[in-house]
Amino acid sequence: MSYFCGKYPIIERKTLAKGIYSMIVDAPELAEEAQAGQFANIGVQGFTLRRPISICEIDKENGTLRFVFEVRGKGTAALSRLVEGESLDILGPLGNGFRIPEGKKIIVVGGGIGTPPMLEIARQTTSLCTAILGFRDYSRIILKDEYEELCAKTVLCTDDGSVGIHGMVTAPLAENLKTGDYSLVCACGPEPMLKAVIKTCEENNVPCQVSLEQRMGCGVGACVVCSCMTVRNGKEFYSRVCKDGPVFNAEEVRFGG
Amino acid sequence: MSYFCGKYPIIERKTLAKGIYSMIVDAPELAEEAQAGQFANIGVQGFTLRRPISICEIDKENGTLRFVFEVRGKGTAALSRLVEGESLDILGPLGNGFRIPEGKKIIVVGGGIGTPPMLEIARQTTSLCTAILGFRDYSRIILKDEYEELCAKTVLCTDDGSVGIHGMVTAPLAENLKTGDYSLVCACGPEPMLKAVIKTCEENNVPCQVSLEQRMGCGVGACVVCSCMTVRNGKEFYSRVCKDGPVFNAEEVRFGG
Amino acid sequence: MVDLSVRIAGVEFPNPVIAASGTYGNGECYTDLYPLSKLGGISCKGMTIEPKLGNPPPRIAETYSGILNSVGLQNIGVHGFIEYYLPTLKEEGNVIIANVAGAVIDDYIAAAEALDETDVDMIELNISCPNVKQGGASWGVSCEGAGSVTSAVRRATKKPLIVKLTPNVTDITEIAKAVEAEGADCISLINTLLGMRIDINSHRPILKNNTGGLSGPAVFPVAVRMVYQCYKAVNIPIIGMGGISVWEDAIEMMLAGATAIQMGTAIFNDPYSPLKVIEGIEEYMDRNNIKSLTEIIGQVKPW
Amino acid sequence: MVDLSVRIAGVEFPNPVIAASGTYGNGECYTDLYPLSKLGGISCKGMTIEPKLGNPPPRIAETYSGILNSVGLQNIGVHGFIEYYLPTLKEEGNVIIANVAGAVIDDYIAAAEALDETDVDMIELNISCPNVKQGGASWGVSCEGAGSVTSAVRRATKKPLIVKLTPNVTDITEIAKAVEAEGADCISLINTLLGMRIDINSHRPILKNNTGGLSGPAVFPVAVRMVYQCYKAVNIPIIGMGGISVWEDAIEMMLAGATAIQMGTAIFNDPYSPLKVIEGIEEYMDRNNIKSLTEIIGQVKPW
Repeated sequence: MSYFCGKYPIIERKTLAKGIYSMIVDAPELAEEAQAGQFANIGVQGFTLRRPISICEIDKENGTLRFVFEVRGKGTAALSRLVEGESLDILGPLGNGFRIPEGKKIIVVGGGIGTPPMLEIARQTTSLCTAILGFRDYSRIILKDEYEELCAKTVLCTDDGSVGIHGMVTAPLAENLKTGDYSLVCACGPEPMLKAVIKTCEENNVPCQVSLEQRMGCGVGACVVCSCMTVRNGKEFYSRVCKDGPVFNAEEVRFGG
Repeated sequence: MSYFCGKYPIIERKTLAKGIYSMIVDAPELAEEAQAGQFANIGVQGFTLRRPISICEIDKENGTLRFVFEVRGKGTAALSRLVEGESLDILGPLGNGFRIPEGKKIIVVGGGIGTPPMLEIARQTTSLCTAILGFRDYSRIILKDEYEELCAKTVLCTDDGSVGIHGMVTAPLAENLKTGDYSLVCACGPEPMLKAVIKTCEENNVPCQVSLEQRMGCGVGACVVCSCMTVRNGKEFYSRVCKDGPVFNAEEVRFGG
Repeated sequence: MVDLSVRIAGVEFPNPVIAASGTYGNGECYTDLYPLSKLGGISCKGMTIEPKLGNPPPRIAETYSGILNSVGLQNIGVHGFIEYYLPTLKEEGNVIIANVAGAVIDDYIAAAEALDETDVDMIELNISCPNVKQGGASWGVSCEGAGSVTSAVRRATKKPLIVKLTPNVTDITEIAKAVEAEGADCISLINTLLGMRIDINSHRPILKNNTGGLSGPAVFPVAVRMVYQCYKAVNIPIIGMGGISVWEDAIEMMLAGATAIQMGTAIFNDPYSPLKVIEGIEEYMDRNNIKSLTEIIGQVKPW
Repeated sequence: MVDLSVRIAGVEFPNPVIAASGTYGNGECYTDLYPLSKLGGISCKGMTIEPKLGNPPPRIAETYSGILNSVGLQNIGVHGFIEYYLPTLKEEGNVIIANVAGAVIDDYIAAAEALDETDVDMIELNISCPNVKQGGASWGVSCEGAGSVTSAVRRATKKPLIVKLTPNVTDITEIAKAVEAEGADCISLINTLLGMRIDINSHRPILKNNTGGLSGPAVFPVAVRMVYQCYKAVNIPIIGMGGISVWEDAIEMMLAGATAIQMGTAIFNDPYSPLKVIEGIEEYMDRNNIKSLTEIIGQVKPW
């Protein structure tokens, strides 16, 4: 695994929902190296810090990467205004991705803007994959068609019940896990969702990998700002989300540390 | 005289020489107010300070202003990359322009990037106007055709003699002033040139108005940073180039103050 | 309808946005764009008892997200201010703050006395100007200096007294406490950070004064920190300034502890920025159902 | 052919660009892009005698042309550094600087002693970290504190000793003179300016530590001014840092008095920026017929 730093042309830009954008860049060497769950640290003209954005799809054949991101502030707003033909200033692929067992059934759980990084897992596992996706309401739903096309099963949940199951992703997750068919859960989303997913997995004795978020600096492990509390061999210490993560085994993560 | 602040579309952009650009903006209310010798303080995305740029031409009929400026740093470089259809963020017109007597013969003297502000005087006085223009060498010559078309006489000087008179503008200036035909000299250019022009005018007893430059802040007289030493009634004090100038009567200016 | 007014030392500001001293002249320069009455107040160009020539140019240099200036208190003197500017200011503006500087304590006293019977609403004591050899920041960097000027001026005038503090100190709360103890009604901070730029071609400092005061968005986080520290240290109100350019900055500064804010450098970039900030504050209050700014002043919740 | 090398306390740097402590790990993070040997040196992640957990996250906030950080010296301890990182650093890098911090003087002494017999080329004494409650900047804000740490470490090691100064003081030249008097071979400055940002929606400081250190282009003019002042005040060489992001900044810093420079925050934005700076310096020297950097160090001509 190695990473690169450079400008890569945007070959497709789409608006997926209000304030959520999809961009595909032509970046063959990055696509070659990238793994599901990794991210890129993307530079924005006029801003000191790069913006960490997870990789949504990796097309090694066509040499492209897809990013789906939400506008959260002035930096991502500036990013979102870039158009086809312009370039993304990418440092990546970075971090550790998901470790997916071969030939076993898995569940991917995505909440809101945590759904994009799970799509590449779905692409790689297809019929072995069940997707459980949570959104605030119908207007925030993204990537539904892609998941439904790729996965054996796709379950939608909304906080307000406007589409799919009314409520958190944990109810359908528990229900599916009870079948005993699944050997792994991979999850990305807001902290309360991750906590609930981890609890549900523990209750069902199924391993879980989670992708975490934290305010980030360098993106490559040098500055040690994007820390999250982890525990290994009974010892608590701060890991780096960018370098030791963003994907962690659930049992290593201590939220609120 | 009042000024405005807003974004005005660029309707024509041209490169006049290496690093020297001409832009015409559609700004009817500014054109209505503007006078020869005034300037605009132009905002540049990403830079704290606006860039003061003199007005080159005022077309009240078509409601346009023309600016000609040289790239001197990163700010003016960014400005120069704006294209037709984009806008200039203009605060202006600002300052005091030249005071041109009606129906009398005058000489305008411009040195290098000091030539553009004199063009509007030439436009207004045409056959009463003699232009003496100095440039470093042939590659830096700008606006020659416009001056030659407008003025009764246009004299070119270059530092290296590659075009026109070899040397400073002062020799042809002195020669013309000796005729006794001229009632005013207006000048803009580098300080050594201005000093020499003023001296020549004094020797020939012809009034002179000069347009000065200084690192500028607000552009409207509030911050008092763009000072130049002036004298009135025997008393020395700092005047504001932006508000009290940029055009001063030569006898009031103390260079190097 | 939200109430944007704030009150400092008995003086009511219709809104908390004040033009910072030295960046807005004496209110006469921006009237082509909008009336002075739109602003909560104006802190006038720093004045001394006698007229002052100021420093030689260049007096300004651009920096990343900021500027350096070295004007050096060029002004027409307190009496000139009272005669030429104050009548119009009172007529057209809201709260009028006279910013006063001096080389020796007697200068401050004389200026304060001259202003005492005038129509100015408040006096802002500038003990933090980094660009003059005598006086200015030399008063502001020690508790003794800051306290003694404050004490002397306090006795010279009944006007509400703001003391403007320099950030170029090890512990600004010590200075804040010293001027509070000597009778300051309010502190304003931060004045500029001392900085320098050098022309790499001429090898000359860009400012003729060699060094100058750094202002603009670059210094904003330092200003927020100092306002936060001072809010915990003193009981008098604080006017926060230093790099505020958008309404979010103003809210942040008020959360840190500022009752009102001053804007300066941002105005050079966008003369309308104070009005945009006022509008932004109003919308923020509306959105968050905040009736009075007292609900947010100093209300940061530290971890 | 220009000579980019500089010499500090007998240590030769092949070029004057050093990665700043805390921004480049221990040299292992950027080797995918270019070898460590391209840099003149590296100041390693600040280390303490015992491993240190650091502060809770969030530890970073963006500001105008800068960032705040509040890492709080998370590190694996001096012995971990020596065992895990130093061998590779020595093999792959040029000048290796161990940045050392502590809560009490004995911590500094123990760390310096542990490093004394190792392969590190220099020790940089961090008496300016704003993000730890004990030690750190509390040493750096007084002449007594700075002098006493320097004196103690001086006796504990024969390694060339750099002392890294905090800008959060009234007069940095006093601190510089104090550490020079106690045997520092070099001073490096500036560490970060203490700052704060507040989330206007949650009313919480963005940093869990409430305050943090400001770095990046925003602070550059303050850094230039302080290097300029210190160059006039002391006779030991200066490593200049604080917001350098392009080669022009590096030249400016050297004109102000820096023999070498450190880059940090700029690397987060563009990991190649140190190499671009080295290249820019080389071209500047070439263009201006400068054979050695000694021709520009401290050569600003004040007005």
